[in-house]
Amino acid sequence: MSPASDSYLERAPLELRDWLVQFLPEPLQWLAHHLITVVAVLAVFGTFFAFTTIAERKLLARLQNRLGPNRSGLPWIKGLKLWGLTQPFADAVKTLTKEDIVPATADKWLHFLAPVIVVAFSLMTFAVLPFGRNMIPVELNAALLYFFAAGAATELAIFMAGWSSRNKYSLLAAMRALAQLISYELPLILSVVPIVLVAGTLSTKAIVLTQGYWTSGFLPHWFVFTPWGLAGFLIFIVAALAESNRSPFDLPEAESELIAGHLTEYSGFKYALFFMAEYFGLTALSALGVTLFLGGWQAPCVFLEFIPSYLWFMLKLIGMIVFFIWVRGTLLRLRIDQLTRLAWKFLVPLALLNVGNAAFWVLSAHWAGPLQLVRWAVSFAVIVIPFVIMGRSLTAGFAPRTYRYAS
Amino acid sequence: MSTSQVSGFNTQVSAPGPFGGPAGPTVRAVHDQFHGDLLEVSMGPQHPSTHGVFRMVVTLDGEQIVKLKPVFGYLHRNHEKIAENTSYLGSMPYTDRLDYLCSMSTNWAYALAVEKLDGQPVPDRAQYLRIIMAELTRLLNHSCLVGFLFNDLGTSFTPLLYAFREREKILDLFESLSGSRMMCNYQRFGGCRVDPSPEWLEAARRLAENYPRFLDEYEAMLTGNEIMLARTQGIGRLNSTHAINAGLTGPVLRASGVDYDVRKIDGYGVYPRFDFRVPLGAHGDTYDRYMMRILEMRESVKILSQAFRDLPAGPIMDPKAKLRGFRPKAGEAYGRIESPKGELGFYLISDGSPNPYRYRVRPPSLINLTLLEEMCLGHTVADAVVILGSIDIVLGEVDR
Amino acid sequence: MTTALILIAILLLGSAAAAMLRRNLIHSALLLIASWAGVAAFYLWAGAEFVAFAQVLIYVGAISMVVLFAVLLTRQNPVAELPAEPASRMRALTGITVAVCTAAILSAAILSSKFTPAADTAPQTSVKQIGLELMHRHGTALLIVGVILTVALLGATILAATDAKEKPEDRP
Amino acid sequence: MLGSGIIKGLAVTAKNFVGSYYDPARMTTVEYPEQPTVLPENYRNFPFLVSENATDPMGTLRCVACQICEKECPPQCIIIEKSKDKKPDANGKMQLYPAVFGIDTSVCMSCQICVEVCPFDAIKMDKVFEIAATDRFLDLYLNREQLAKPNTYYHQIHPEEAAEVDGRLTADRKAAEEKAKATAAAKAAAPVAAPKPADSAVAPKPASPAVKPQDEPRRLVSPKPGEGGSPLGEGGPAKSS
Repeated sequence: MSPASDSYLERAPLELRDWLVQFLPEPLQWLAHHLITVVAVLAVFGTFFAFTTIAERKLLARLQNRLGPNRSGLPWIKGLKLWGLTQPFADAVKTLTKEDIVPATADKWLHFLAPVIVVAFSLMTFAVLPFGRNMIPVELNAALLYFFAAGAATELAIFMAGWSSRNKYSLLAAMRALAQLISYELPLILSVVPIVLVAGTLSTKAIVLTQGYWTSGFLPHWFVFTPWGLAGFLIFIVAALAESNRSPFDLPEAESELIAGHLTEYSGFKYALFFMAEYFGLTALSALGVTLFLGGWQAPCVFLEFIPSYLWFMLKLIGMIVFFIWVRGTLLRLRIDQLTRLAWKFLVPLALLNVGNAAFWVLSAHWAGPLQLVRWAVSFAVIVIPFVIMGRSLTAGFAPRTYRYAS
Repeated sequence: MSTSQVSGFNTQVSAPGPFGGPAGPTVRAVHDQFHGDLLEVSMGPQHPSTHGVFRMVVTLDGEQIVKLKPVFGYLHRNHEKIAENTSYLGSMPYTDRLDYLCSMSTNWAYALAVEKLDGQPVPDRAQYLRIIMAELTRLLNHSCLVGFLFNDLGTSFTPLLYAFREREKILDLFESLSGSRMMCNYQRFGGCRVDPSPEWLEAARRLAENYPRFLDEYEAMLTGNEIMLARTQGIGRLNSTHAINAGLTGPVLRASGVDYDVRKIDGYGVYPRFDFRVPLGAHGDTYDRYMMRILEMRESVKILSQAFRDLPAGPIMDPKAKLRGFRPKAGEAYGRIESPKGELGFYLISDGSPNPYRYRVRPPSLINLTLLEEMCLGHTVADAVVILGSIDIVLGEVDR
Repeated sequence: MTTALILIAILLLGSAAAAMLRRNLIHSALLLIASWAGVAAFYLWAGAEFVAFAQVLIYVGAISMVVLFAVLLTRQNPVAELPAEPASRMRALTGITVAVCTAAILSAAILSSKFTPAADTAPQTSVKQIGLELMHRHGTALLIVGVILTVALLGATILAATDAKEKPEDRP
Repeated sequence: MLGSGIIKGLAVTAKNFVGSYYDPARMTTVEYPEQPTVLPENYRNFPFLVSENATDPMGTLRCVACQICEKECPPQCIIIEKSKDKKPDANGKMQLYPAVFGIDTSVCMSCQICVEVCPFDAIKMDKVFEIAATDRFLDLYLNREQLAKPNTYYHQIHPEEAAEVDGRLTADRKAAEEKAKATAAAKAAAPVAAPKPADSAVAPKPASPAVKPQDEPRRLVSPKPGEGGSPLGEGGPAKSS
């Protein structure tokens, strides 16, 4: 494509890896190549996780008119506060040194396995995400399928945690987690189907490449800028919030109802693992959203292509996560029946309609001139009208009220 | 861990739990063809949203509540008995600790009862100051309550902290006036303790003036929120007959549509000189109870602006009032006010000695709590904490 | 590669056997899920990554949930804690008989079918090819399956949609 | 339309987010150890005893061990023992003084009732709130020496109130002196010299009559012929039995 695609900055990380690998003997090079990739992904996203926690705490604090953590500096240096940016490391030390308590009646093996599984599977999803133009850990034909398959196992781990704790709150949380997973896996996958339909591939890299065009240089052809893409993106965001157990769908961990849900009986490092997995899951889903709907590593305008692709990806990822934090700072929690109702009566039908909408988009690809306008109008109508109608039926009977006063 | 080991925890007494594991002490198997086993969960006394050391023993069918037993008394401090062994004045700081969010109004209720007992007049300025304090307390209590209600509804503290931000401003006023933020100990028999300076009055007036802006912002954020509407409308419904029969008072009663406000009925203090309205609900559900608070705050702001306008000059203490060696005439008296939580009353019997012979509190929190099961049955655990939050209890007052 | 196969087989068969032997139903269900994951691993080993991921997504991700739900929602007999009784021994015998018969039929079928020796390299099938294959040659079958599933989905929606009528609001 | 309420809510939180950076009405946090809290004039914490002499607080306590505060204290956290002898106070009058004066701050609820009932303006509320201690019994029990603080300190922490109290006290003193002079003039023959011990000697008075053990206010116990009615404070005598 453009010359920017092989600028020095673009190739730097890959060349660094190749340079490191060449020092090793031939048979080990293949292994080292992949190991370096894995370590790099772990290191980058491990740090990213650490700073997401502090960012979440600080952003939430600001949303709530507080300052947030701003004290921790470096050990042994007094007076240096660094805006509290070292807080996650202090937290890590704390959780690692805390006592690990396992309830006497707990199912010890499952209680131990649950955090391990949850972290392992949430990390596996990172394998197919294209972080930059040439930076994709594993190129798979069925990458999307792999992503959802790996992600599906995390709620199983939440169930294991809840059930094995032998705590009634944890058990209720386990049931909720199951119900939530069954309900939201479907809209999540259905919201992605239109992309597959239009791009004609399950490979994440190919999907990003199909979005790599611009109208007159600054209008990117990202899928989110089409009617069906926007609808799919919104459904995806709602479903992703539910999949990663974030507010307003944090029912398994509902603090005000179930104390800490499935985490009630976890402490110390195991708790930290769950915490970590939750953020990894969030990051992975956000990264998928960026890949599928927001053009992946592509720059929004042609002239901005000099910024390396992986930085664009990170920027979009951070944007998504800030949005999720913002949502968390604003919304309240749904009830479990409302949660499932929202999925089955609203999101799934909408997502199904959206699949049809995408099919129409593909079929009308050759329309031009004024027909292009018709195409956009029809596509919008197909999604907006059902949205309004179904939204009305979903909120039927709920409305702000007016009150009388005693005479 | 093998099954035999699991059963090792099973004593002969408890049947195995419904989910294969050992039964906890409260799991009961109910043998019913169609329903699964019921799960008995003890929510509290240590639970994030029981508003203190309150405990609900909830029996669940799935997530639905089929039985709820409130348990309280964990914060019992023998308030009434201590008061019978302390001088009349000595009980005043203890009343701060009853409803520790609204010490100003609790003080007033007690002062009112003692003044009735002794037939003590209260100068006009003190009456106005009392109304200012009581209405500021109402603002403080109701904003806290809606904040906590939203926390129970699952927000990540945002509405609560907005409410606390405003509450902090009121508490600063209280602190600069009475010396303490929450334990004000401000009212005295026959007047008030400290006369506010003109600067204080100006600051308080400005605060009351700005309060509707906060309320508007708060309502914009949450009152129209679809999730909020779905979570609160039609939840925890309470009809007026039940509410009246159980002796409920305050916003909880008015949300059920009963026009009962002690400020209007008794006209204690100088309330009859003020122009304000009493909002009434129509459904008696959690949303109505929430909206009652919001609307009452708006009315409180109106009362405050009138009070600041009309505040007369003069003494704040009845010159004949005695601080030391106070001995009221023998007799009995019941003083009640419309505290933010409902009708707060003090019943006193005096035998002419420095200590009351009998001292009894009518705590609105406790009496409003009696219908908790009624409201919660058929709803889910998630709703139970919200309903509890909408009743507005303070455990200091419930347990005394 | 053979070691991998053996490991997968041990995992698969071991967890399946353990699932049968455990008395704790939740453990059995989780072990069953492990054996499904083993099947997926086997597919992966065989180079059929699409099927493998589909297996994980559908079995580990979805069907496992249904199984666990069913286990949690059904009341369990306290009998699970008791020593084996003659009736259960009878049941075990029946189960073994059925299993042996199934195995016999399956192995007979496998043995009787003619295997063309596999090529050195597995055929490179892309997802696209699988999709085209499904849509063209097996279009009818896919359609029928789709209709059945849609009907099931609609039925479930209708069942769920009939909420209990709300009680008349007791207006104060 | 579905979602409009949610979007409105998001707008409000966004407004608060931006506002927290420039609007002090939104960001009310005070970073405590660095930014010292400004306590209002009326702030109260635990009581202390006012003494007239800044250099030697113990010598001139205003407290005359009348024990009213001990009796009125709702949680009963004040312990007072009267002295057996008398010492001259700031006016040079012979007064009882507290041999033991202790406040258990772990019991004290800072209600200020002791301050209100004190007829001598001897006990006032302190503003020190950084009172963390390692021993919850001994460190939180404040004895006479720890409680005594000079009047200048009182002026420092409650300037307005202290000025008012001082004005009242000097007025009372003047009135008392005049009255005393008047009585002295009336009883010109009476050979009573008001003792003016400017010396800081302990000046034990072995000749003084044994102090009555009742906890009645000081003024009622020792009406000296040379002095008028109430020398300090205008509060009426407590009629407690």
